[in-house]
Amino acid sequence: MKSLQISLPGLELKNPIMPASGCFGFGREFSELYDLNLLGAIMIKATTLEPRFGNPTPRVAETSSGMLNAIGLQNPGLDKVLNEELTWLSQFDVPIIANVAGSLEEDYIAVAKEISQAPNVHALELNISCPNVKTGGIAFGTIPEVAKSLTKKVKEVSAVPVYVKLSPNVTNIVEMAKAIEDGGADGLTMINTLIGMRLDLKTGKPILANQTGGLSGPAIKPVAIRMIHEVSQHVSLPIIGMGGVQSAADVLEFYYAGARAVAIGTANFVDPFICPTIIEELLELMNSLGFEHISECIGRSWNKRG
Amino acid sequence: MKSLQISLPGLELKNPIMPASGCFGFGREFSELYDLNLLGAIMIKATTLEPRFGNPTPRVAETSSGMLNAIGLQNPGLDKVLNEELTWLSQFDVPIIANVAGSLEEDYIAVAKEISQAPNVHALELNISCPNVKTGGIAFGTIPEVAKSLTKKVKEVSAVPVYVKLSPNVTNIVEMAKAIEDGGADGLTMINTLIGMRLDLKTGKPILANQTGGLSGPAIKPVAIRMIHEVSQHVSLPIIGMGGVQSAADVLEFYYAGARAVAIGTANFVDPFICPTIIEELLELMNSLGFEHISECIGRSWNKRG
Amino acid sequence: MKKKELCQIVSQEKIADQIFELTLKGELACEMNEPGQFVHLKVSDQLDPLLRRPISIAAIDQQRKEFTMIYRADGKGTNILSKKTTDEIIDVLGPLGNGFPLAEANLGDTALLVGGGIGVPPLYELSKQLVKRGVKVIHVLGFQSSNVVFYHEKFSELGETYIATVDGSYGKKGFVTNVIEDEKLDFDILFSCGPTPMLRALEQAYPHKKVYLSLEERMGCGIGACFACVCHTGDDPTGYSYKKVCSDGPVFKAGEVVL
Amino acid sequence: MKKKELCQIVSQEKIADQIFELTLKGELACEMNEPGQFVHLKVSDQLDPLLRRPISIAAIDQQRKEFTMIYRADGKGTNILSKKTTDEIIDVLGPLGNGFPLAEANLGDTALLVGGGIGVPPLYELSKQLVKRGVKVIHVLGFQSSNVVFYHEKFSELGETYIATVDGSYGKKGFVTNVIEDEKLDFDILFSCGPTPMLRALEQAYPHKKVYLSLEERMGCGIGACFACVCHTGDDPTGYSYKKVCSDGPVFKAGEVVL
Ligand SMILES: Cc1cc2nc3c(=O)[nH]c(=O)nc-3n(C[C@H](O)[C@H](O)[C@H](O)COP(=O)(O)OP(=O)(O)OC[C@H]3O[C@@H](n4cnc5c(N)ncnc54)[C@H](O)[C@@H]3O)c2cc1C
Ligand SMILES: Cc1cc2nc3c(=O)[nH]c(=O)nc-3n(C[C@H](O)[C@H](O)[C@H](O)COP(=O)(O)OP(=O)(O)OC[C@H]3O[C@@H](n4cnc5c(N)ncnc54)[C@H](O)[C@@H]3O)c2cc1C
Ligand SMILES: Cc1cc2nc3c(=O)[nH]c(=O)nc-3n(C[C@H](O)[C@H](O)[C@H](O)COP(=O)(O)O)c2cc1C
Ligand SMILES: Cc1cc2nc3c(=O)[nH]c(=O)nc-3n(C[C@H](O)[C@H](O)[C@H](O)COP(=O)(O)O)c2cc1C
Ligand code: FES
Ligand code: FES
Repeated sequence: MKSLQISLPGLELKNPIMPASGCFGFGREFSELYDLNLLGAIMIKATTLEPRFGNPTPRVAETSSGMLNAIGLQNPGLDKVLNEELTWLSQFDVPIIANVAGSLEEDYIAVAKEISQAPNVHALELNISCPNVKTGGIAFGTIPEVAKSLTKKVKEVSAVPVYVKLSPNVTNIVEMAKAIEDGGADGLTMINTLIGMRLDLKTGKPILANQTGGLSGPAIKPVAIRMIHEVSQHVSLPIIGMGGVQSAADVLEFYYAGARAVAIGTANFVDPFICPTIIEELLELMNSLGFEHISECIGRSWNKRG
Repeated sequence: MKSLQISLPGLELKNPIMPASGCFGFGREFSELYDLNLLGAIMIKATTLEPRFGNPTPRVAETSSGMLNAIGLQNPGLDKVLNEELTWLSQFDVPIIANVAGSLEEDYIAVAKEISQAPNVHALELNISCPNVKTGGIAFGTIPEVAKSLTKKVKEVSAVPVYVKLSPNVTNIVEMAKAIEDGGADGLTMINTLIGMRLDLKTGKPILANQTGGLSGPAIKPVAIRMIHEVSQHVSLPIIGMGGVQSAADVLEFYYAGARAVAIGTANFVDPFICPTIIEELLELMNSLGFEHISECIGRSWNKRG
Repeated sequence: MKKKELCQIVSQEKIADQIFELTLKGELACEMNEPGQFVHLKVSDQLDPLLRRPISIAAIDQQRKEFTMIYRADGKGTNILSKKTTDEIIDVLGPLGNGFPLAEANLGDTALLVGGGIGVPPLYELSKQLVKRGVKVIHVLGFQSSNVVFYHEKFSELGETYIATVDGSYGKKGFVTNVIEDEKLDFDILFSCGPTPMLRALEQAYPHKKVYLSLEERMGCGIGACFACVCHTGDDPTGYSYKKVCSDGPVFKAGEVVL
Repeated sequence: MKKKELCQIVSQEKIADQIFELTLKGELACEMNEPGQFVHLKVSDQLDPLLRRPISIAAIDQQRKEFTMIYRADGKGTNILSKKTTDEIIDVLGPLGNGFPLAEANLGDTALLVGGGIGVPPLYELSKQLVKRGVKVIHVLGFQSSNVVFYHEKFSELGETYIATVDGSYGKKGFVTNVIEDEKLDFDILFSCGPTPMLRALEQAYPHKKVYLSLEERMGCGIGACFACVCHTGDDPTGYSYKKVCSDGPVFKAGEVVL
């Protein structure tokens, strides 16, 4: 399995496949289905300082080859995540990437400081791009200076490397990535969901109680690939790619675009066994294409080796 | 058929369904399949001052529930469009919306001035949002001040109402729409394609020769709905909606979001008879939902009537 | 235990307007121990429609390793499902959730089973198992109109059965609650599945009885991981406490969650 | 005339590794007058895969209103197609494009038909129609290896047939061009369909002969409206002149377009 090993700041991964934040809870449900030790890492659900109930239901709607969600960052709050979820997860030999969210800078800083000290948290993922929260939030993900300042402050308090999760809902993704690089981030994760909406044929009203939601799934994959392709050529930070991955072939497409690891979100709902399945198929696919190590695939769409 | 009649600036439409620019050429091919008089209007292919060959092939790639295109505004140039295409189209009793493109402000102005004088051109659609052209272009669609200035100048020379086509590849779509409203536009058309990319599994390289392309089709419908929903509540310009329409139900979803007419792009490739089919089915669907006139559907997602 | 299995269609039949009865074969059937659980079906191998569809288990035959569902072909996914025929394969995840608590009904008790529309199906397996345990069952089933009524006879074989239709075209005219009142039906325990207004009415009508309600909510994962299907709990001063319909439910004790 | 028709599958058979022969029934067959045209198939009722797939017409039987295609199950769409069985329905748009100009081959002429891989199929109907017109046909067909060779016998029934495989596992080892040279094949007119490098080699090898080549390009509409499939024309000082593979081609005279 050497051929799937890969390192990123803070993360020595036995393989590059990890469930994306919000699509795997804190792992409990999936642990009933398969051994979580198979995973490269786990991106846990967004954690906020205080518990949050999230948005009213319906919170999900289907779209062509995609889905909308407006969960609204429901989570049990920092204390419970630390004391119950992360403690429970410590039985597994899998690095945890803690997704940190908030409405104010102080919230992010407080959560980052504490959660980064949990022994099994190997990296943070700053969620500055959640489209489903009304207050604050959005500015962090769309204004380069704001993103940079937040990154800097979180870096100061974090005990582990900090990845920042980019929103695709911006005019210039490279500008955002550069600002975050300047802010001292250790890596990028991209992309979060596109903002979308569906209306009910009969009532004419939004299907989601929150009106808009985040679009994920295969529908957004070409947008993710294009953004990673562009960002990876302009910043030197390692990228964990995501957005519509459903197969080992999709994983390679993210690698070719410039990712160093790949997260899987929505596909966990379609097939709860998707992560271990893809890990297995990835090896076979690499073999059939003549790759000896997954790192050979990084940036193949633009680098000279390709 | 009264229940489908609708007016927009410059356009007295017998029904609100029209093929979207670039997906219908200048109508010749479709005229062999059905009577173009059935259509509410026709948005013809982007016209530039000089003839353009466009991008190298491959120019299209498929994605989940969508497609990428990088045609690169291939067109025979203003003179031929005027003398051959528009003249040919004048045999039909269908208002033409001329899609105007260019790299420089002067180009837009020159094309707009001349083409707006063609007797069957009832409106212009300023294509400031084509993602497939390297030079200029993109700034027009992403910087509010630039869009406003262009709109103003085109308005000064145009003999017919001017619609501006919005790019979804921006952080703040309402800001763009407002700038264009300030510039004096008569209407908006939205959305153009999202920027996307696909990589070939075997070579690792982009499938499109142009690398990136515009993502269209059902995959982008939730993005279009969300943007129209937002813009229609913040500007008073009429909106011609588009993005992923495949059925009469989709047409109503665009109406509910706030559109006053609906254009159909990619679906023409999937089913060349889609426009007349949807016109027919729209009437039935409206009946079954109890609508007497299509205008009752406008903005139902947010207006009080709904 | 939850499993994902490619199950083969034993039969699929239209049993009323847009209503289909689908029987699948799979090892999964042996894991189905509680009536009221559901399965999550992938109706297409392609990426559109993307998500699974939650459908209740309406009957279980563990000896034959078969289970039956009854569903309405309504939207895109269920319409695709309805076109599948014998021997085709469907990807099933299940059994999911917690069903009706059989043990709450004692030998000799009378159980009132109240179903509305496509909420009726899970009550069928429930009724069969209650009868087997020596519980007396009464069924009150509500439908829109005669053309969508199904399983009248099957329920009748198990116990007293009343049908109500909104337009009166079959059985009594009106809602299930009207029937219960008019017929002065008495019971020790009530189980129900159907539209939320109906569940709410039942909850309010019998505050002092044992009442169990099966809920519906739009779902993502179906296994408790995505927080799509949460509802507030009944007695919750903080406002943060929740239950997930998919993994804590779909069956809840009346009052446990806010309808 | 172009039509869109729901055609029924008469038969579908695997005839080599990943290679399928599909026969459909439809009125469309009566519109198919030129060998070398293609149809545009919708392989799924759903929105994914979205686009139609262009496939050449390999045989036409107007009396039975049937037509046959041969294709490789390669990507997503053709794999879905390959799973369909007799009596299923496929949405077909066609016939599209312009085929091989039969009239250019005179009675008694020798026509060389050169095919590569999945470029071979349209040559079969072409060959049949040439033979019917009293033209002598010689076939040179190239494949990767023995496991993907098809229709050797069928072509042999119509005329002299040489097979080349890249790995030499069937017929001659090498490319079709090697065979033509080695066998010193002479001809009055050459028709070819296959990978672009092969077409280019043929074009260059026979600058003074009548050569017709069938091209492939990624398509959107398939009817000439979207400009996805354009190529530059051969003699074009402006650089603006173009031909569309779907509606001006797919068959072009050598030199007409830039390969
Ligand atoms: C626990 C549970 C058990 C159910 N049991 C049955 C049953 O036995 N028989 C039956 O006919 N129906 C049942 N339903 C409802 C059934 O899931 C929906 O009718 C079905 O998902 C609609 O899918 P569609 O493809 O027809 O509609 P679409 O409109 O294409 O669905 C789009 C999306 O919305 C979701 N959705 C739409 N309507 C509902 C709904 N009412 N509830 C939940 N999700 C919905 C779909 O799952 C899908 O994700 C059950 C629902 C739940 C939650
Ligand atoms: C005029 C013409 C005639 C053809 N005739 C035949 C034939 O007789 N037999 C046969 O096996 N193949 C033929 N092809 C090639 C065939 O169209 C492709 O193999 C097929 O479209 C691939 O689809 P997929 O779903 O397997 O691949 P995917 O990778 O899923 O396809 C994705 C997209 O790319 C397009 N695409 C991929 N490869 C090609 C290609 N080589 N040419 C054009 N588009 C492509 C698809 O149409 C689709 O839009 C022909 C192509 C053209 C243009
Ligand atoms: C139901 C749901 C909940 C999500 N919650 C979070 C979250 O809490 N934090 C976050 O950063 N991203 C969240 N996301 C975004 C995903 O992590 C991921 O970036 C996105 O869905 C794209 O990947 P996919 O297409 O594989 O799902 C959520 C996505 C979904 C579908
Ligand atoms: C092949 C192709 C060519 C297009 N060319 C143009 C164009 O020339 N001018 C323009 O404004 N939009 C062009 N578009 C965008 C469409 O008009 C439309 O805005 C977009 O495709 C979304 O609608 P759809 O999802 O229905 O296709 C093109 C789209 C496609 C798919
Ligand atoms: S559907 Fe995901 S938690 Fe219930
Ligand atoms: S495929 Fe559209 S022009 Fe040829």
